[in-house]
Amino acid sequence: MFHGYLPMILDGLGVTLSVASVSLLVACVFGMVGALAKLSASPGLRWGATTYTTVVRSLPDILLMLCVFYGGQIMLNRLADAQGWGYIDINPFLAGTLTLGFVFGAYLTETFRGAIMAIPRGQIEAGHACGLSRMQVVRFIVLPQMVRHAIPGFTNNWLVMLKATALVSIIGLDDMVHRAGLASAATREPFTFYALTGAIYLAVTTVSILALTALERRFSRGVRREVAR
Amino acid sequence: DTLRIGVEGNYPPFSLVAADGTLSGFDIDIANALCERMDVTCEMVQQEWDGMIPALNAKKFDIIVASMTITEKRKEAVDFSDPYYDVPSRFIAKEGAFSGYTPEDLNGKTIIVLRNSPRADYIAANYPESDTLLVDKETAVYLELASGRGDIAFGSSVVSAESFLKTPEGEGFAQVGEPISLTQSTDGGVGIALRKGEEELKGKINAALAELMADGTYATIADQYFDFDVRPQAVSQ
Amino acid sequence: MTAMLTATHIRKSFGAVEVLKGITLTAHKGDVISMIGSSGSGKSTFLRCLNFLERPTSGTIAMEGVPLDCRKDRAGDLIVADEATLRHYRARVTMVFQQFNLWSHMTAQENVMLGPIRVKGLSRAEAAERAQAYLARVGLSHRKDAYPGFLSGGEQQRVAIARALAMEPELMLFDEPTSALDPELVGEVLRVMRSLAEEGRTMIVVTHEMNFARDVANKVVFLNEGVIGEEGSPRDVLQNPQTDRLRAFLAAQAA
Amino acid sequence: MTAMLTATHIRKSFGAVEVLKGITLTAHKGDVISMIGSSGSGKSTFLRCLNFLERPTSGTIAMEGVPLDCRKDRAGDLIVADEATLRHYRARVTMVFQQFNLWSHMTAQENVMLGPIRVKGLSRAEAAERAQAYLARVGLSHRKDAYPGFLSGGEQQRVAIARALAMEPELMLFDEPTSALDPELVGEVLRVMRSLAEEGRTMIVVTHEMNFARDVANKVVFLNEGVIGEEGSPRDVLQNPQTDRLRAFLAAQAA
Amino acid sequence: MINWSIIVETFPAFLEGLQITLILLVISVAAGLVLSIPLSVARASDNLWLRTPVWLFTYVIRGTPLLVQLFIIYYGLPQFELIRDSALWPYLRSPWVCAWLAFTLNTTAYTTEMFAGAIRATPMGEIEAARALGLSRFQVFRDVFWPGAWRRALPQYGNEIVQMMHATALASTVTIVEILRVARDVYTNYLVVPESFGMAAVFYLVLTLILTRGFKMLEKHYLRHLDPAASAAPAIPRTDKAPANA
Ligand SMILES: Nc1ncnc2c1ncn2[C@@H]1O[C@H](COP(=O)(O)OP(=O)(O)OP(=O)(O)O)[C@@H](O)[C@H]1O
Ligand SMILES: Nc1ncnc2c1ncn2[C@@H]1O[C@H](COP(=O)(O)OP(=O)(O)OP(=O)(O)O)[C@@H](O)[C@H]1O
Ligand SMILES: [Mg+2]
Ligand SMILES: [Mg+2]
Repeated sequence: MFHGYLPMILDGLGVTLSVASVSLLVACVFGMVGALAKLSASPGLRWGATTYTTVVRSLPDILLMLCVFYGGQIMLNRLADAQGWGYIDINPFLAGTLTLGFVFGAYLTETFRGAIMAIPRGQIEAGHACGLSRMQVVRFIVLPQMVRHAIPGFTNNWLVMLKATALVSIIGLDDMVHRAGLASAATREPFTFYALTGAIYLAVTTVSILALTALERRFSRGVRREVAR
Repeated sequence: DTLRIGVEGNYPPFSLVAADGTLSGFDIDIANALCERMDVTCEMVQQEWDGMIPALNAKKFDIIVASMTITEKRKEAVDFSDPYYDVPSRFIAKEGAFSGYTPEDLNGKTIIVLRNSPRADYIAANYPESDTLLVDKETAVYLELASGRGDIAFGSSVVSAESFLKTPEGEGFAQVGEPISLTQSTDGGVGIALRKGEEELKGKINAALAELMADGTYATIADQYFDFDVRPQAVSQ
Repeated sequence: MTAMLTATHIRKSFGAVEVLKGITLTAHKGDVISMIGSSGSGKSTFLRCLNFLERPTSGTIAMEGVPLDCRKDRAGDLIVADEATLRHYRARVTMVFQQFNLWSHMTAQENVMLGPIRVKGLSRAEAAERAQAYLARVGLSHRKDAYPGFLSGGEQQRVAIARALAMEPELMLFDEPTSALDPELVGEVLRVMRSLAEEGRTMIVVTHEMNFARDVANKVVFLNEGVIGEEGSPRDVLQNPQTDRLRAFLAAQAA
Repeated sequence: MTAMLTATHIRKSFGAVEVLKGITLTAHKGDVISMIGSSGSGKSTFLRCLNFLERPTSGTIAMEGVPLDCRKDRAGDLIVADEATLRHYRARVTMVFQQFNLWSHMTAQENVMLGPIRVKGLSRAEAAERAQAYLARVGLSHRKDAYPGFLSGGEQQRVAIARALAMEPELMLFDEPTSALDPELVGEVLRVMRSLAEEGRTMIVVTHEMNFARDVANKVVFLNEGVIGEEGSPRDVLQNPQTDRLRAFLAAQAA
Repeated sequence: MINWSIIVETFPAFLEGLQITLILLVISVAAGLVLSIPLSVARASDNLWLRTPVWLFTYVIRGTPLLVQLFIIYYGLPQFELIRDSALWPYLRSPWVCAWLAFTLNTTAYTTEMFAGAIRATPMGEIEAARALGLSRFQVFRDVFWPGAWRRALPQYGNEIVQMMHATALASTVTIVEILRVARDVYTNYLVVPESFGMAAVFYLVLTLILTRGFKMLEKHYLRHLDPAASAAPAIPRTDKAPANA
């Protein structure tokens, strides 16, 4: 049915999933830094973070990817030439994940900021009042509670990002969609391969939703559920 | 020292990806033969046609072996080796749909052609009264023709013959008229592209190419794919 | 009698508004000091300054005669010079809040254990043992595995007290510990606090519970518009107010 | 005296539970009938059946002697045979709800105008004029451009009454119109209802306001577990209850 | 730094691209809006047979990338002779129709869920009040039900339109020369980033700002029932709450 191209597509799923998960990590870093910057006392940091989120959210993902992919590499090359470092390669994987991470970091910034703000200020003060250090307060009080508040937004962003990985095929990353394209060209059955790709995405989405729901339940221990508003 | 080679994979029989993911085709074989001759290890980097030159200049790879025709416009951005093959272009359409291919014949028809290519420039220059459907890859030219999105395609005579007319989808389609050589406007055919100013590498490549042609390696490879001469005119004359 | 904590000339401004206008207060070992005063008089602000949750604008704070080494932050407020000193100090002077501020993702016992483990360096086992002891102390052994969301207000406040106790502090600060509670839950918390006082613990308690101030405190401080209006034994201050302000305040409380 | 509305043998079951067990009630022109009864006795259900917001399981409803033409729906409940008849009937018998149910995206005046425009076919200008008149009637002229979200509960309920009045109905149904209001807002709504009664409007009012029932109604109906327990003049029913049930109910209301 | 001559030369192309982007956006969003109204009613209905197919539709569309949907329609459908021979083919062969179809399906799915959520949040009392006055089913829908749901969904809907505008960039993959395609061509021809992708970014940024502004104004209009200023009136003097600790 798939003319032997199934293993190749499934292999592409591996690429897609690794792009998605590495991007997610990158996005979490950008998002966390962004959220902390937005909540910081420094006007400069706040302005920077606001510009970052506004600009990123005002542009199509695919345009941002092309900008980072081409523009980023050219800038890096210039920098490398000037510094005499020689050639530094951004391979498509790195470029794809950095771009996706950069883009979705902006969305996660908002999610994380909201999640941090949802933690009652008093609980943080109580931590300080006990003599916990700043880091300890973040680690033992802010982060664990933030996770719970962040999960709904996080789930959304993950699903959107998972789908956005389809765009990395455009910057030449050899993901599922790219391979579906090659297979359709070789077999002249585009429908078969794109539909297969769509079905795989749907399956991954479904699994993600189930897993994240379970995760949310786990982090909601100790929370009294509000019955009907 | 590794030489990273940008290849495409969507241009049978010059380059294509098999079900197991391996690359094959004339370009690939030539690239491998070159590496062997130059005694360097090679790494093939697959890149969409659309971003081929940008990626070269972004140093994502060092040379392009992807059936890239030498044109004046491209020479502003990159350097080229000597040509390593040259095949004419040709119109293809439903059998019997067109008797000729003069601008009058194609007036008001939709011509499918690869975007940002010498063929696209040729059509733009010579067929101003026709509509064009510009697609991203050469294989898409024939996909679109088969699906009926255009009336007539203008593609590589070899690619259309090998990868389309011989397949079931190509049934009922035929080449229209004579092969059209773009050699004049293209500086002798298809070359290997390098970043500007890498004269040393260019020299090595040209030397290796000449050797391949001289010692018969080139012919051995070409015979696997073609039953006619694809050597560039400059060489064959 | 050793002076446990001495706060001298504490001032605090928020922007242009000076909320504390130079307050000096000494707590000796075993003192139970009750702070009263109308809303907005600066009681919470003063208590928060004692714990450095609020940075005083000026003044000094000394523990057992040793002043805390402070420097000015960018806004010109005082900050403890060195993070470790601050943490050490806060472990000796713990605070119980009006809104309990329990960590909602931890069980009662985990709430009590966190400080001892992270600040005092106890092992989990030691901390668990200690937590259980203090939870028993406030009568909540049976609720140790409950999350705060499932505890009544009174229970939550008692867990918060156990959390503070588990630091084995030298001084405890209470900011209106019962005023967020439904009337029927106030009693259980006051009972616990009363028993702490009887144990001889040193406490500073901001409260509107006049009975507590009268019966339990050995000193009452009346704060008025950022300065100490009157202070002295409960008997002197509460039964024999000298100023109209305090008289009016007491009359309003009685109503 | 003409019988304005006659409801005969109204029964209503929800699944296996029979909530109304055959209720017969006649409202004559000018009647103010007050329905009382403990929670769950079926008062709201009965009122909603009168307006066909709930489909009665059996029974008949007649306006001025003419029974409404009904058929059975798939669940076996009664439904007015023809949509136009139902709409016409509902315009004659309007309802005021406990929760006001104003349309939150329309101003007070727009709320009052919608029915006359859509059901009575008035022009916008006529409807606006009428709306202003009825808003004045309930004392809310000055609030006509306010959205419900910014009206107090009492004001909202008065707008809801104006909305019902603007249909110029022959009979008005009120389902506990004051019980969602803060105590201090109840008076203003009751005052409006009292003046409507004095105008001679026909009303059926479910209420827990015993004063209203006693002073304003000319007939009180006590509903008990889906049947009419007692009915008669307020004097008879309220001052001289015949059954233990009603005595107990009245005692509970007085407490 | 910036080569202005390239910008001058390519600006007309960008303007044409802008026009295409806008046309794509308008036709997709308009069709999506029309379709999603009835679909959202079905999605929010109590009837399992109405609800489930719509759920399945939105689940599948929302669970797969738009790019893949676009490729299935554009490259995939012509695979079938049946379709190539059908009466629809003259339409489906146009990249425009394909892009329009994919975008419409996409925005319909998202909008449907959004509206269904707003419908579920409808206070039932408002509906009953309308019925109790004798309004017909259609009148209830038009005057009470839909206006309420629309207002609740409006802020989210604004986001959806912006997202959709960004999504039109994918049309560049199926030969449509909208803003991004123009940028990609400029890049291929001149190999400059600021004048190509940078320029496109400026266009999208401005479009986004205009759309966001526009929706802010719409919200101001439609959500004035939430705006205290709109209801400003002689306030009734309220008795002040007694001090908490008195
Ligand atoms: N972070 C702050 N920024 C600005 N002003 C503040 C801040 N915190 C407190 N204030 C002001 O300082 C004054 C004293 O507040 P404080 O909370 O100390 O009063 P209080 O005596 O505890 O009153 P209450 O009995 O209501 O708790 C008040 O006028 C308050 O508005
Ligand atoms: N839609 C429904 N489905 C099932 N049961 C219902 C429904 N509506 C009402 N009931 C039941 O019918 C009974 C009577 O309800 P109804 O609301 O008429 O009482 P009521 O006299 O108005 O009470 P209250 O004074 O609390 O408003 C109750 O037991 C209620 O639970
Ligand atoms: Mg206070
Ligand atoms: Mg009721």
